[in-house]
Amino acid sequence: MSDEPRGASSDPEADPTHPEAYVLNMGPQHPSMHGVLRLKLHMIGEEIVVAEPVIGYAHRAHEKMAENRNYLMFLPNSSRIDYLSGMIYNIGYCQAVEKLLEIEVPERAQYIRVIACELNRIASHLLWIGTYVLDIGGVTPFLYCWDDREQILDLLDAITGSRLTYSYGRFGGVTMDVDDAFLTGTRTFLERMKSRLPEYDTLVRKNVIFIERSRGVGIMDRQTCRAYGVTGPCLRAAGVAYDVRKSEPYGIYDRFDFAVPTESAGDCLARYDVRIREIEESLKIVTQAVRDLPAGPIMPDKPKKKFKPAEGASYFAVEAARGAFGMYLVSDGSEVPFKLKLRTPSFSNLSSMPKVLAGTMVADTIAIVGSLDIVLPEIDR
Amino acid sequence: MSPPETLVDKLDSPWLGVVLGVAAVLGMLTVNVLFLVWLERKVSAWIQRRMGPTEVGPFGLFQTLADMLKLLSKQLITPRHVDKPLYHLAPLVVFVPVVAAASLFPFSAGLVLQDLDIGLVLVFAFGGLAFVGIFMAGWGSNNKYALLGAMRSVAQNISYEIPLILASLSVVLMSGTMNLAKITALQSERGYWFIVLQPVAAVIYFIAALAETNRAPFDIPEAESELVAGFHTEYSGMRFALFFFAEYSNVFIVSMVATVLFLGGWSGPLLPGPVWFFLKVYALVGLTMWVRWTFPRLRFDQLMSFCWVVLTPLAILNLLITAFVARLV
Amino acid sequence: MSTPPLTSTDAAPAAPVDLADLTPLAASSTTTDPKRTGFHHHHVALAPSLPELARVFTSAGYFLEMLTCEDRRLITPALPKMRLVQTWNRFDGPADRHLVTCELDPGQVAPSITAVAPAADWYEREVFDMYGVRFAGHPDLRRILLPDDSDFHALLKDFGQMDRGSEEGT
Amino acid sequence: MEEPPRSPELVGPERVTLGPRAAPILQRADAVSDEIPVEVAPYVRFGLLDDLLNRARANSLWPLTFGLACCAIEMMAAGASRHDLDRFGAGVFRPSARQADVMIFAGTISKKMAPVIRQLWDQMPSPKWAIAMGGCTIDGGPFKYQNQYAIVEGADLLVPVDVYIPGCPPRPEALIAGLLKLQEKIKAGRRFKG
Repeated sequence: MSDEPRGASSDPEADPTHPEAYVLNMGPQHPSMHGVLRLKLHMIGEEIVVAEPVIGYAHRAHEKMAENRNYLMFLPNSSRIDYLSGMIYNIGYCQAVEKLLEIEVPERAQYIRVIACELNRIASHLLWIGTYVLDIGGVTPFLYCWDDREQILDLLDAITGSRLTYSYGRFGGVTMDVDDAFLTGTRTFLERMKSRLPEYDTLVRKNVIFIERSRGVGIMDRQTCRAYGVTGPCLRAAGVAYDVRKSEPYGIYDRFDFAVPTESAGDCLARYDVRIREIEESLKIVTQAVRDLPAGPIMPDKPKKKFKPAEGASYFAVEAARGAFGMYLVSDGSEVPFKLKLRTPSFSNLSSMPKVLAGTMVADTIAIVGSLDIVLPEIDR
Repeated sequence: MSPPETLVDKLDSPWLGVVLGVAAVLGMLTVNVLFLVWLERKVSAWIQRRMGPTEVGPFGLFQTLADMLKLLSKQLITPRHVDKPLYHLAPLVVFVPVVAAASLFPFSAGLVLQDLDIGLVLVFAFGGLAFVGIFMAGWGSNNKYALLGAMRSVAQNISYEIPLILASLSVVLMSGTMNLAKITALQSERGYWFIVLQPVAAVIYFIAALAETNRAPFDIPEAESELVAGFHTEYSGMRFALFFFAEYSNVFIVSMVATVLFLGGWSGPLLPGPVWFFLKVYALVGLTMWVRWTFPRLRFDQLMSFCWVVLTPLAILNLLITAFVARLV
Repeated sequence: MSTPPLTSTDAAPAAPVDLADLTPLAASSTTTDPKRTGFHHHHVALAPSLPELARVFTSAGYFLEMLTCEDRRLITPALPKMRLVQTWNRFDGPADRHLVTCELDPGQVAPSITAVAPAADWYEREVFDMYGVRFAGHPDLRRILLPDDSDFHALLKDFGQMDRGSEEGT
Repeated sequence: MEEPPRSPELVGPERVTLGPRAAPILQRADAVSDEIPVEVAPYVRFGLLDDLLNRARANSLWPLTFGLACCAIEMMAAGASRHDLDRFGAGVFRPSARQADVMIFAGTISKKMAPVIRQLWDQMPSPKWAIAMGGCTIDGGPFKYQNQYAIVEGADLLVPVDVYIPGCPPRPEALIAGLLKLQEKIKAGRRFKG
């Protein structure tokens, strides 16, 4: 036997306030840390005393790049901030710049943008369902979700040429028009998705183990959400009907009939329910948008060539799949942004974790972090 | 009833018999594990609308053979901070009881390596020994994930052993013997399987067996999304393969026990005994796979309370009723 | 339009924050056109009043949406300034975004608002990481995105000038 | 019936007609012969066992469960139902580096992450391989700029890379193609010993 002592007493990183706790480093390489999150867990047995997220392992200097490239050159970056709902980020950045430059967007392009964004939102939520169930140990639903997600990616691939990191928006419109094949494909997908939701209900939502693992786990109430600036499905699961699409409608979202689903429990199960219902709402929006899609151009007749906004600061928020995504854009009157702050939802959502995770067990930690739907490059930027 | 002549009795030298027998069991287990892993990948692929291995051999049948050859030729890393004796010994301690337990089963009338009157007890005893190995692996690895996995494994297996054995005892009470061959023969004689009289015990046994073999939804000792790879996180190459081997063989063994206790072992019409035996075993293994690829994982405390609050009292109740009825009849 | 089933747990005030509470704390307050800028109000504050401002916002049911910094030292070389930027918004009702800016001298320590708004914890760490602005009273002011042993503050204008968006790229 | 003689550009199934600028390149390609020169031909061949092992290794490439950014999603897509890496024996994603054979760099490598990656690589048992998936792991990709402070410009600055897959992110098909390329490479007997 080796003489080396094990456990708490030998740990140099042990927390002074909990000397009996030992430190478990989860990540940056860990199957359920969604990329490169690192959780430093101080634990007693299986119970977590202090949880400290360590981020920055996917920091890619988006904001520095924005300050050194002109407005158009930052466009491809936008969808790489959060590659799971990249379309929303990409279109959102275009809308922010359009607002700054007061560019009018043709009607048809507005509708296409909504269709693309909402399809992307469904894809993102589907991926979340898969990874969340995977985090609590169920493998098969993961693959079912990916199968449905592939259908969306095919559609978006057809109009953007990319499966993940779209650069579809342009200041003033979109790059490519949608054709009949896309619209037919979208209608087919809408039908398919509607028939798939009951299947998820039987496979996942009615499963006793799933309910046991999710109900009452990781409760984030309204106060916690407000204190940490938590937005998106996590906030709506706590009973707050906050959705940027409703509170400050951008684009043409005020024309569509959709609800903001909320649940009151604020636990992982509520977050699951909210996302499932958001998929339904997005399906509704896409149905309406496809129905009302007008004919016409997809770019202004005379698109601007130089982008030089006037001096001043502006803020533009969109509802991304994970919550409110804001861009604080400061112009000094030149072609290059003076400052672009990306207010990404997961950054705030994750910052509530030290409070929520304390006192849970390891398995719950995984479930709770999974239920937030974090994307690390979006947090680290 | 005189015990049927066993394989060992037929040979002149008992030692030669034992060696040959162990070699035969080892060979059977190896082929079985290779096949089971392939089957698992195919079954999971079928459930998940994939294809599974297709490229190596017909239907990808040699895929696991390739995996094994690769693992055989991998570097064996011994991390610096491990407890070397424990670390090196653990895979063997997990592996050997599996082979020993497998040698006790009657694959058909007379086709049994060691026909012992305490066969059932020995099977469970060997099964219990494996957890010593798992704990050695977790402790010896000097890795927190491994240690957590090992602690979970020991707690879980000791707990679930109780309903497992209680459920088996119900059958023993009915048959009056712990000899695996005799239990099978008895069902064959009476013309019905014990699952007919003991459905509750069969279900308890199956659930507890899932937990004993660390299969989903009870796979918390190596819960991938929580503990990376659990107790074998630090093991590479062939040592890891031994754990893998033991895990799949354990699934096979508990299915064999269930076949003997509840499904009448080799008995069945028309087809020869071994065919029936393996058909039943594979049906049960298939069931465990189906469960694994459908359900999420339980949390540790839920797992324990399920055992102590639901399974164990139910098993005790079932045993009491069985004893009472057996006394009356 | 269908109304969502709102099951709010606390009786948060739906009324916007009382501007009369804010104006004494800010050096200047202006109302801006949200259609153009995205803010409804802009407050210029002095550093010492930041925690009190944050308290007014949080007690009015607002949340800290974002906190960042601007390096304005090169804009006015004669009077170099760092500018702290906060935006506050509310969950209920239409958006009511307040922009709070605060000019700091280079090297000046700002008061932390973490005690009032826990969301500021990570944002202040990020500002420290990227701009080197220190916050007094922050419980754990360490780098957050860059490695702990970094010797630079990445978003300062005089650090790591890249090509200024030349058409050729690199 | 005898086929008409074809122009050299059309020989072989995958060769297409190229413009005049490609002519020198083609000439050079033709000059490379398949025959092994006498002086490097081995005297004793342990071919059979070696081939068998290499074949086994090539068909059982277990990747490390390890994603860095965008490309990780496409890596997962390659493992999911439609593309199914498991067909090629590479669907067994191992969460522990000790049990993995190939490290697929899927995403941008930040400087904060680099020491971790190096440690993971050292934890993997030999023989091991690395696939650089996507622009970021080839040379920094879209995040490569003068004075870029945050990322490591290329996975090959950290570990020896066997196969590079371009794309941002590469499609799952591209990852599969890269994996097959790696299999070819392993079967050809070359491997990283370390």
